[in-house]
Parts: sequence; structure tokens; C-alpha cells
Amino acid sequence: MLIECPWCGPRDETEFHYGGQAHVSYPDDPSVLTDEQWARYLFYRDNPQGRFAERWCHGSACRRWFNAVRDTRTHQIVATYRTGESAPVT
Amino acid sequence: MDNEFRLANAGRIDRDRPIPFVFDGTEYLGYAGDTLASALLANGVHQVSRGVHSCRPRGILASGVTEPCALVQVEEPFDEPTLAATTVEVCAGLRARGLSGKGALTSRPDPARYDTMYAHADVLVVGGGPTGLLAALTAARAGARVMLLDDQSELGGDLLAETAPLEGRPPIAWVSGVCAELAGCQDVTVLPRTTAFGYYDDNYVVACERRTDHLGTAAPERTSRQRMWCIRARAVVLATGAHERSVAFSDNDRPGVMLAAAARTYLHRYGVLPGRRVVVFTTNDGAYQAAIDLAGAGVPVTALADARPEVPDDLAKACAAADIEVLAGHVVAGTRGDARISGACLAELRDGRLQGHREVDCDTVLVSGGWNPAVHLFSQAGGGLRYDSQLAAFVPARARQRVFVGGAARGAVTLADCLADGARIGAQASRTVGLSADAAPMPAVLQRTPTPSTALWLVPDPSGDYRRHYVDLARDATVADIVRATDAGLRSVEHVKRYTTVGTGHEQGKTSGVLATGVVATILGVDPAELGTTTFRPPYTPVTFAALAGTDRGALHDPVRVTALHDWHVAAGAMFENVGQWKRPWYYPRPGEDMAAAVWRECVAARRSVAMMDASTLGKIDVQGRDAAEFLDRVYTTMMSTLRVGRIRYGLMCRADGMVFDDGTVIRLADNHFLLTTTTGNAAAVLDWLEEWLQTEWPHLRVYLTSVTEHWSTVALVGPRSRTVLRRLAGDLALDNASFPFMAWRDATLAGTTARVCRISFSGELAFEINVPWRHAQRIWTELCDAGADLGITPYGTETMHVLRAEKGYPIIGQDTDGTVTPQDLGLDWAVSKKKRDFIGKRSFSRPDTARGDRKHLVGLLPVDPDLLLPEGCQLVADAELPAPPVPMLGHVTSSYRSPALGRTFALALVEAGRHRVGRRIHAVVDDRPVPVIVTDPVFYDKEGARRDG
Amino acid sequence: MTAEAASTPVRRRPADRTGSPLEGYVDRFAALAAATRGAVGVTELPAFAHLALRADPQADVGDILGGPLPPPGHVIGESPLTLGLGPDEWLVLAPDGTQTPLTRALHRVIGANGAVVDVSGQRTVVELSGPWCRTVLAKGCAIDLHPRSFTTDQCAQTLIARAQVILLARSGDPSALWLLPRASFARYVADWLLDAALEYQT
Amino acid sequence: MTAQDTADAVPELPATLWRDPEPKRGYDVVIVGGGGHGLATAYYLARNHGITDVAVVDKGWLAGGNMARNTTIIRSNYLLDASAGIYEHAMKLWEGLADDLDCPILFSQRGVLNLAHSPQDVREGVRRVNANRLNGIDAEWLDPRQALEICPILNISPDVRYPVLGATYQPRAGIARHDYVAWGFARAADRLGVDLIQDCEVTGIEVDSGRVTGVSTTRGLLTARKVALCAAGHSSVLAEMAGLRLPVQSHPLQALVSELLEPVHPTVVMSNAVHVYVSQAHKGELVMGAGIDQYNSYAQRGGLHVIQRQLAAALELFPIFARAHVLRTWGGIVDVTPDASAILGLTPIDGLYLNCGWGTGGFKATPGAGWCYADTIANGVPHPLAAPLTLERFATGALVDEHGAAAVAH
Repeated sequence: MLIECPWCGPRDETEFHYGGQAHVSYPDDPSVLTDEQWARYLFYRDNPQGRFAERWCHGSACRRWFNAVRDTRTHQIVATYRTGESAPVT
Repeated sequence: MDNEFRLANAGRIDRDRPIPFVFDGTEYLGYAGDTLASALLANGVHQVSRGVHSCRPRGILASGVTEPCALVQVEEPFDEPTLAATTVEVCAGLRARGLSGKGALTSRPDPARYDTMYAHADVLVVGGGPTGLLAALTAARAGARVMLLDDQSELGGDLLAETAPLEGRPPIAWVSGVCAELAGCQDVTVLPRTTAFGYYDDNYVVACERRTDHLGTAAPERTSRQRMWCIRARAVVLATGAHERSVAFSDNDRPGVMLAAAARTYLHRYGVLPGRRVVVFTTNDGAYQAAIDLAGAGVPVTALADARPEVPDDLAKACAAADIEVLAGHVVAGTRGDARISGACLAELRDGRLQGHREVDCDTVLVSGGWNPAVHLFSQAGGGLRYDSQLAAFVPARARQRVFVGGAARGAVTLADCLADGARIGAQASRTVGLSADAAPMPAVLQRTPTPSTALWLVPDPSGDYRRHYVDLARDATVADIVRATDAGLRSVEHVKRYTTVGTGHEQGKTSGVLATGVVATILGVDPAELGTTTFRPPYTPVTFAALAGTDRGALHDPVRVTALHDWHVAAGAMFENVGQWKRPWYYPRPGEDMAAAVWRECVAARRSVAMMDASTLGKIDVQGRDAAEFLDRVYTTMMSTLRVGRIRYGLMCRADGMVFDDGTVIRLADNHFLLTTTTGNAAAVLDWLEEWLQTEWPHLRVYLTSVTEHWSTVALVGPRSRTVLRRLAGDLALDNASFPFMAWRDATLAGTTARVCRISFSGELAFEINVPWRHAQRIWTELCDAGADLGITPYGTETMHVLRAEKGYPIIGQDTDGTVTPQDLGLDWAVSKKKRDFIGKRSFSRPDTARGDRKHLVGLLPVDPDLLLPEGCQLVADAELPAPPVPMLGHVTSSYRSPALGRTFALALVEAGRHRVGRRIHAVVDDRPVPVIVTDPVFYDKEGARRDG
Repeated sequence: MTAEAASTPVRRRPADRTGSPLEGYVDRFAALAAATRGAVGVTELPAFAHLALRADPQADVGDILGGPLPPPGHVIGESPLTLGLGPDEWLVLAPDGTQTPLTRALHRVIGANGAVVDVSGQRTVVELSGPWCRTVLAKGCAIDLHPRSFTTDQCAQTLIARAQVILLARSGDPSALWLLPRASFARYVADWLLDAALEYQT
Repeated sequence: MTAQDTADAVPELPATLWRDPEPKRGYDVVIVGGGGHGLATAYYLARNHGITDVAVVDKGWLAGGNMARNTTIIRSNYLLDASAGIYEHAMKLWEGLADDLDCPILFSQRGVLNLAHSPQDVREGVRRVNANRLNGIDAEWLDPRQALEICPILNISPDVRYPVLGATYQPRAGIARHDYVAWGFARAADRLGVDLIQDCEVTGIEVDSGRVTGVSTTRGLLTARKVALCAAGHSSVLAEMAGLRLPVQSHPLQALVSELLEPVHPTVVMSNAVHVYVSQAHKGELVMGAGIDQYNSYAQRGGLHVIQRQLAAALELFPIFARAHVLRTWGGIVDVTPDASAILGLTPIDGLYLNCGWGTGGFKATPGAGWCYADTIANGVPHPLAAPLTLERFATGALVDEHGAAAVAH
């Protein structure tokens, strides 16, 4: 894959590492969660067949994390966007 | 007689460069420009190999990468298994033998070099035939960066075997003109002998260039034998042509059966006659020209059987003029002969039945069952296919990447259509990358409208015996095998492929795949469109392991990371240990010492006098920013914000699941400035981990992380006399306990070099870690050596470090822990803050399983026999007698050493409810025998820390 | 191990040594230049001051660095030379010995809204030159090194074979490049370059 | 092993495999996914529990997913008791499977070497061997010389980047012919009355008041008392139809084969550290597995760089392979859990059962997983060997963490 880093431009996939589902926030106060709720945060992630908002890190270059919407059936990246922004497409 | 089938003047071989070669032990003569197949045919060698199961003689069916049976093992200049004779260029020193399906690997080390080249193109054109040439020319004229790849030794594709004039000239003259123009363009790269074999995501096309094989024994040593081209293209033009296929008829595997277009290639490109007396069998217009050309070369063509009930008028007339009898509605029903065809049986095909059998003598049957567009790369790129019933073939339907297919690869049949495609898609491709492009003008060419071919897959057999109707010559699979598969209940072509192995040979079904689909469709009475093809997967043609491995071999397989002191360690005779990518000194044996003796000596020096270690591989991260302390509180289990400037604290990091991830020290340099150390192997992972939290969870925190791992070289100076040595270099730096206490740091000038000195200890002894920039490391190290020489200062390696720390019960993350150990399991509750509201991992500690009191704890073990060194990794059980398996296990030994300080062996272990067993006897299973050990506290040496604080 | 011993560079007495990561490669680099008749040149440059700078991109450092902070992938200045590595990250190369004053000057502007770290030992600077040097690099570098695509005053962080590097195109020799591997990877990168350049030896 | 064992003497396959029935309107049990696990589950439901009113539905051709794409390695030398239990149960079934199914499966117990390249690998290997032996699983620790005796083409030179420092060896481990295994289970299940329904994609899971009632498919609604999910990489997609979220991610896993070669490699060699898994199949081709691509995918394809890296590592271990050829590469979709162990058991929905998350270990578990899953479905409670593999472990923290236990940095 060729991945468009928001800072460095399009680069080969080998320069990046994958961070799984995007937009999963750390709970405000983990201590109030049940074990089941905490397990949801720790271990449960979406795994869609189709478009997936996910995280990547340009580890071999600028070390910045960013998000991408990618189709898991075709590997086509529909959009990349910065951490903290919401997905421009769904 | 040499080259008895070679024509005197035809072909593109270089008659001035004869090349002797050996096949199956006999020497023959070929010429530069020959393939092994053309040279063998020229010398009248038609049988090349035998069937993998049937052991029937097999010849040469095709002329390029589709060859299913003429497999050879090349033995000289260097062994290579399983090559098609049609793809091996005759070269100096070539020796080969025929193969019956299986190649051989030899243990001779391959001396050749292999490399990789990354390339970028606006327009990548795959295939240098008429379509590809015109596409490349169009793109080049538009100013595109163009790459043109072709798998043959020279460009031209089918034009190399074409005689009809192009622009009133021989086609090859037109090819030369285009090539010359391309060669003159600055940003055009033309690569012959280069096969694009993989089409990956985002127009990433991978090709293998064969650079030296054709030079044989004269190949230059320094040039890579094969080069992997990894090409990222903005647009791709696929002009990959089409593959002629055979028809399943009885005994269609004998030497002498050849694809019609291959015969034309042998005739025109290599000047070789495929035989002396020919019968042609076709389902389409394509084979007529082969018949006419052979007749023109003086070869009698006994008959041309066209399975179509009506034959095109113009072709029939041309055949008549060449004295070729055309039999409409006829097929070849079978062949006879042994090592070579001696005759064929012709019959009329009417309403699916054969009648009027007629035997004719011939030594060659040319067959054309239609053409399969070479859609392999298109399909790999995610493109969809559809079945074209006019062509009886699968053709490209919808593309998923920016790819344009033209010429025979999309089903074009005539040269005029191929050229028109090339110009059109060359311009399209250029325009998609933002260039204004005009299609290059079409060369004038004879126009002819083809007649549709007929879909004939299988010639029916009156007796119903299909055991010699071959579908896949590479796998010796027949129509009878396919019938057996469908009779067993299989309907999917994927199942049939797996049941019969059709299409799994070295040519991956290029001649057999679509034919098998057609045969299954015929048997089941369905349309081939319903069945589809099996999936096309990389590589398009076989690629050597070595080409894919490239230069990542031997010393370059993975980077060797070294410290600034590496040369010193080498000169000192150190043995090295791989720690991740680092080479670390393991121990420094003196002459006559084994590892145990060296480590014993190094340990004694550290405990009794002074020793030093290169600790530069520790990861180091500079942390700055006004929220730095807050950030560290969140990522360490330990409280860091209360650390005073000038002081150092041990820190432990967990993953969110509560399992220990890394440990190290934290130095507070200023209010908003810290320096962290990490374990050697985890340095990159820790930095990534911290950045991940900072950037994705807490972007509002003002914190900046910078790796300074290599900037600082670190020397650990250890032992009761370390202060003495340091004092000799430290000038007026106060080193007494009050001025420079344990877990403090000071900036200093040591022997004229600016250094940061940390008073920390991973050995339990009085110790200092001296940090200097990389370029000063050698000097400070040798200064320390000199300053401590009279005290017997001793360099030590990682093994001694491990012994010293284990005597103190300090765990090594990754050795005494795996990914299932919590800080509490390690007995490091003191490093887990109770005051902080939250930190990464905290919530997980209270999960039911994580909070159990009887988890595995890190404890010490003392074997009852003080000389017994427990193997690391041995398992622990309760009793002296082993019950029948499965035996309940209590844990395992994580570290085990001989201790000079203790005068005996000892170990660390993770033991179920270990802290509750201290003082009790359990058993370690050594060589399947339980031996008694006593569970102890993990701190074996100087429990009070008096030496460390000394 | 023998592989280790074979790659041990020529030993010099400590007093003669610069302590640079590739000091032992001087002879091999010279031999390469000779054998390729200048088609591929590899040289380790003398030490620089390297400062890692983290700051707001609008930070007013023009007086110190000779211009506004460049965006990622771009370079400004000569001495100091400032490379844009990320949205808020730069590497400043300056004459060795200027670390302390330069750090102080930058700190005064940046204050608490950033960081300045002396990383002079973290990487070394290797200059590649000669008409074939970009081709040699393309054997292990996936980014487009065509002189039109990667040109004067551009920089990139990327991989060369299996090592992370900073790449920098300098003015002057249009084909020449600077390569900044981390010090611990420098020998690997040098070995890889020497191997990749082998075919250009005559 | 003799050269004869790897000769191209593939036994004749059965002349009849299975019927091609029209789906009935309802079944006692519908198994979703006609891969190895689904077919084995159907077979053991019928054979062990007499439950034959069973349909196995598959969206494509039987055993066309990971079953058709794996590298066929069979071993049971797992470290943790929970893993060792179910894999060793599978191993014992493998040893009698050809007879049980009355079908050749070409199970060749040629042994598996797991190489160690660092002191940490050595510690991990010794730990695993010792645990295996106490669990009644055959396992030996070999030094490099001994490993060379088992595999004479292995490069044990100390002068390579990551020398072989030792190996674990399980003599009973080996390989089998994956298609034959699937077809053997399919044929045996078919003969016991199970309907195998191909080209039948599940489009919905019918749930009524917390209880499963059937599945809707592209070939109509099939009612069922029990529905058993068995869809490997597609488990998340199916579970979602029932409103169930799983701790599973789907990734590409690539593999490749060479041309047919004269026998050179008599055993199976695995090296986790450098990501090489290689054996020489019965016909003579080298079969190799690669590392997992990092991203989620359902595309059954991965990146070339993974293959390149794998072959570079393979040539370090086996220089003799330099001029062998890659004929075909392909990708499967592996479903990976946070602890890299499977999930097998009940779900919060009555009558809906779950078997997924086998990652790279699915093939070797086939008979064991089918056995335990059938038992769980038949009795409505987890089979004892599957009890540690429930979904609940992710909340309690009682993970079965083979990954974590085997591989951490140091």
C-alpha cells in the first residue's frame, strides 16, 4: 500500500505501523468501570468488512500518528486525516 | 547433423556467434539469440522430458513462459531447477538435462548476487509488443516518465515473428525505430528480459530482471544476476498479450504437437522448422498464417482441420494458393507415434460426434484452441473478468486501480486493433497523470476483420476413453481425471483443480486453466461463464527465492547495531551476544578461560574491587515540556512528579492490561525536563508507546519526546572501589555520600570531557553511570581503564551483569517476566503508586484474575544441592514423585547462575503463590527428574543495601 | 565471531581517533571512489552540532536560523542548516562547538512552548556524491529520488534498506545527497552502500 | 523418513465425495462456515452425539477459506496447559483420523523443529519443552548439531546474523494434506446424513427473545434450534448480525509454494524469530508460511515485503533454497484475539455458539476443535478442554496468553 502521511506525503506501507481502530478514547475514569466495561475498552475493537477508520503511525519518518479510512476488502484508502479530527467520510 | 532443422537465412539469431551447449549429455550447437528450445528443435531434438506421472515422452508445445512440458534442470554454469527450455537463453557453458516434473536443489552455495531497485514512473508499460511499444511511445512523447518492461531478450513481442509489412517495411524495422526513439528520451527506461510478476495495491508492480544468465560463464561477478524492480506507477498499461491454448484430444501430448503461434515464432524468430510434414488443427483464424508460412518455407502442410463448419473465404483461398487442403468442420481426433508423432487421425465433427476418420502421416500437429488474454496482472490488481463467448475466453471487465489494458490482453485479435489500442491507452494513461497527450500515429497495416472462433475444448472420443486427452501436460492431468472429479460430486473449478492438480504445475495453468474450465463446463453442460477461472495470484512466472530475498542476506540480513566502544570490545576479545539488533559484549574471556571462569572473575572484580561495563545500549528519551511530570505520572506506575531535581527514581511501565512492559530510571534534570532510560530491547517500543499516548490520547499535554539513545554513551563503573577510580578523573566533584548520594546525578568534567554522572546501581554495589556524547566514549572508557589499572579494573559483559543483578533479586523484563506478569507478581508493589488516581494499567490490577493472591510470584530458589545449576526454563512441581501426565506445574525457573558471592548456585523463578511458599521445599524437574529446591526471598545478597549505599 | 572480526576497522590509537561512527571506514570509502572513478563517492563529514528542536511552527527564530521554520520535508539555511522533520519538529545542523550558545539562543525564543535537545551524538552525516549515487541509493530506498522529485533543499526521513535515515539534498552538486543514519546503524548503512556500489567498480 | 515418503505417490481420492442437496427448511443445528472446523464439527456431532439433522452452510465452495490456504503444519507443543490440552487432543485424533474417516489425509509425522536464535529464545524453548513433557506431550530440546541431524540442510553456522542456538523438537508433529482432510470430514459427515450446502451465504441470524431461531441465507431462511458460528476470519461480520461484538481482528496471512523438487527437507522447520515456517509437501513442493500483515483485511492478499522478508530469512536458514522458485503466493484471513488463543463456547444468545480466534493455529486444531465444539453444542456446556477458552476470560483477565508468554522484548 501507499499511505498518504499528512506531513510527509505518500509513502510505502513499510514506513508505517498500524494502530487498529481509531476514535477509541481512554475512559475518563477507569476506576468506575465494571470489569466487563473495562474489558470492552481493553480488548474489543470493530472489525468491519468494508470501510474502517483506523490509526497509523509514520514510525520511520515523522513519528506522527494519524487516521485513515480504508476499505478492508480492497485496501483502498479513502482518506487520511489528523489525530483529533473526525473522519471526513464514513 | 548440426542444425538440420535450421533455415539458412531466416530468423534473428546471430549466425556469427555460434554457441556450443550440452543437453542430456550430448553437445549441440546453438546461436546467440536462441532459446534452449529453439536450439534443440534446430538440432532435431523434439523429446525434452517425460510426463511426471505417465512417463510419456514430452516435447516442446510453446515458445515462451507458457511451456508446460519442456522442463529442464540447468547444471552449468550453475544449477537451477525446473526451467522451461523455452525461457532459457543459450549461453556459453550451458549444460542442461530434461526433467520429469521434479527439479533438484544442489548444496553448492550460490555465488550470484541479487538486488532490488525501487523505481517510480508516470506510466509503466508492461509488454513490449505492438500495443506496448505504441503506448510507451505515446506516453514518452507526452513527456511522461515511462518504464517499459518486456520479458524477452528483445522488444517487439509477436512482431518478432511477423512478416506482414508495417508502414511498408518489415515489422522489425518499425520496432527498431520505436526503440531508437524511446532510447533517446531522457526519462524513459526500457528493460528487456524483465518479467512483471506481481501487481499489488496502489499500482505497485514488481518485476524480475534477468541480467546475466544470457552471458553464461562470462557473466560479470559484481553485477547482480537478477534484480527485483519495485515500481510505483501513477498509471499502468498492461499490454501483456495472449496465450494460445490447446484442445483436449486423444494423445495430444506427444512430441510434435505444438501450438500454432509457437511454430510461427520458431520459424521467423529463430529460423527453425518445427517439422517436415505438418497437420494443423484450429478453432480460429490464427493458425492459418502458421500453415501458410510453413508451406512458404517448403514444409508440406498435409491438412488444415478447422473445427468451424464454415471457414473464411480469404484464408481458404490463401491456403489453396499454398497447396494446403482445408477441412472445414474437422478436428484432429488423435495422434500416433512414439517419441515423436508419426501421424494424425482427422475426423469430421458433426453434432458433437466424430465421423469419417482419416489417418494421415505427419511429424507435427500444430494446434490452436483459441487465445487466453494474459489477464494475470490485471486480475492480481483486483480487476474483474468476464467471459467473452465470441473469443471463448475470459477478458478484463472492470479495473480497480489506475490500469489500462490493451491489445491481445483485452482480447484484440488483429495487429491493427492492437496498435490502435496501444496509441489510445498510452494517451489515456498519460492524461490521467496530468499530461496532455496525443495518440502516436498508427503505422499503416493490413486491415482484416476476423471471423469468430468456436469454443471447442474437448474432442469427443467415440469409445468414451479420455485417459489420454491431456488438459494439463505439466501435471499429467486428463479429461478422465476431470470426469472423475465431477463424478465425485465436485462442481467448483477450485475443487476440480485441487482434486486433479490441474493448473498447479510450474506454469500455473497458463495453458491448462481456462481449458480445464471449458472441459468442466462441457462435462456439466453449463456455460464457462458460470464457472469462472481459478484465482490468479503472484507471481505471474516463477521467481527465484534469492531474487525475492534481494540483498537482505548474510551480514546485511538485519542491521548490526554497535556502540561507540565496539572496536575496543572486539580488540579485548569479547564474546558478543545479540540483544535485539545490538551486539553487546557477553563476557571477556582471557586466554584459557571458558565462559564460567570469565564470568566468575568478572563478578569477583565487581564485588571486591572495581569493574566497568558498556551500558550504552540502554534506551534514552529526553522529555521536556510544562506537563512533563504529569505525563510521566500517567505512564509510569511510580509517582514521578514528586521527584526532586537532581535526583533519580526507578520506574515501571505497564500496558493497559496491567502487565509489566518496561522498566528503567527517570532523572529529573529540571522542573520540566527529564531523562528516561529504557531496557535495551524495548527502546523503540517505549518511545512509540509514549508518543502514541501523547499524540492520540493527551494531545493537550505540552510534552516533547526526543530519542537520545546514541547521543549518550554510558559506562557503568561498579564496585567498592568505583569511587576511588572516579575521583581520579573527577577533579573537584564531591563524591562523598552526603554530597552525592545514591539515586542522585551530577554534571561533571571528567578528564576534560563534559559528562553526566548518575549514582545508580544495577548490581547492588556502589556504582556510577557515566554518560558522555558518542564521540567522547572511547576516550572516557580508556581513561577509566588507565585510572583503575592498579585496582584491577575489569570490563564485564551482560552475563556478569545478569548474575550481579539476580543476586540482588532485580528482575530483567523479558527474562524474569513474560507478557503475563504484573508488578505485584514481581514483588514490586513499592514501585506502584497508591496515591495516583490513575496510571496506565492501574484499572487492570483489580480484575478478578489479576487480583488473585495465588498468582505466580517472583521468588528465589536455592537448590538443596549447592552445586546444581538449574537449567533456565525448567519447570517446578510440588512433590518428589511425578504423577502421570498431565503433571500440575507450579511455575518455572527464569534465571539461574553460579554466584561467587554466595559460593553456590541460585535461581529466580515464577512460582504459583510463591511468596506464601518461602522457606518451603518444592522440586525442579531436571532431565525428567524432580530435584529439591528451597523457595526463598528473591534478594540473596546484601539485603540491607549497605554496599550500594556505601 | 568471525563475521565480527572481519569487519573490524583499522585500529588507531585512541589519541588519533575522532570517535566518529565511521572513522574506521575512511580507507574503504577512498577505495570505492577510486574503483568507481568517482561514479559513487561516500564520505563521512566531520562532526556537526545537531540540535533537535520542537516548537510552534510560527516561532520567531528567523534571526537565529536565517529564516522562518521550514515545513516538513524542506530545508533552510547553510550554517545553521534547519531541516523540517515534522509539523513541530526540526533538526538544526551547525558547526561543532556551537551547541551551547545555539541551544541558549533557541531556548530564549521557544521558552516553555517547545524543547531544544543536543543530539550531536545521535546521528552522523554521510555525503554521497557522483553520478550513480542516487541509483545506488534507489536499491534500498522506496521514495522517489529523481532529481526533479527530490531536489535541492528538500529532506526526508525514510528507510535505506533496513535502517532509518534522514536524507537531504544540498545545493552544489545536484546529484549529491547527505545521509544521516543513527550512529549505531552507521556501519550497517556504510556496509550496505559499499555492497550496493560494487557493480559500479571498474 | 525415506525418500519414498515424499515421492509423488499421492493415493487415489475417493470416487464419491458428497451429495449436493437442496437445503431443507429447518435443521436441528446449522453450522455456519464449511471450512475444516465446520466440517469436523458436523462430523463429530453426528458420530459422537448422534445429531444428524445438521446443515453446514458455506458462502462459497467447501473448505475454500483458510482450510485451502494454510501451510498444513500439525503440532501440539504449546506452552500453556489450556492450549496444550486441546491441541494434544487434536494430535491424538490426527493419529487415527485416516482410519476414522476412511479417507487418505497424508498425515506424515515427520516432526517439527522450532528454532531458537537468541538466549531468550533458548530459555523460552527449554521452558516449553519441559512443560510439554510434564503435560505428556513428546518434546525434546536439541542443540544445533542435533537439529542438523534431523534436518541436514539447516544452516547452523555460528557466523550468520542470527545463528541457530538450539531447537525444540516434537517428533509426532508433521503435516497433512489440507484438502484431503476437509474432504474426508465432508464425506464422512455427508454419509452420516449431514447436508453440506455450498454457495449459500448467511445474510442474517434470526434471534427471538434472546434465543436463536435460524439463519437467513441467499438460499432462503433455514430455521434451527442451534446455530454454530465457525467462520474464522469472517466471525466478526457474522457475530455482528446477531448484535454480538467480538474481541477479534482479521488480518492477512500469506503463504507460498515452490515448484516440485526432489526430496531435500525431511521435517518441518519453524522459526518464530525470523518468521519462517517451511516443509516439503508430499508431491515435493516447498510450502512456506509468512508473517501476518499488520493491518485488518478481508482481501485475502497482503504486501510483497512480507514475502521478501520471509524468503530472506529462509535463505539464511536454508542457503540451498536460493534457486528454488516461488510458483504461487496467496493470502488467508486469520482471526486473531488479544491473547492469540481461540474462543470456543457459548454466547450471551441462547442456542448461538461461537468458535473463532484460532489465528494461525486453526488447521492443526481441526479435529480437536471440531470434537470439543460438537460436544459443547450437543450438551450446551463447554467441553472441559474448551472451558479456559470462553469469552468471559477477557473480563476476568484469565487470558491464555501464548503470545505474551512466548515473545516479549528484553
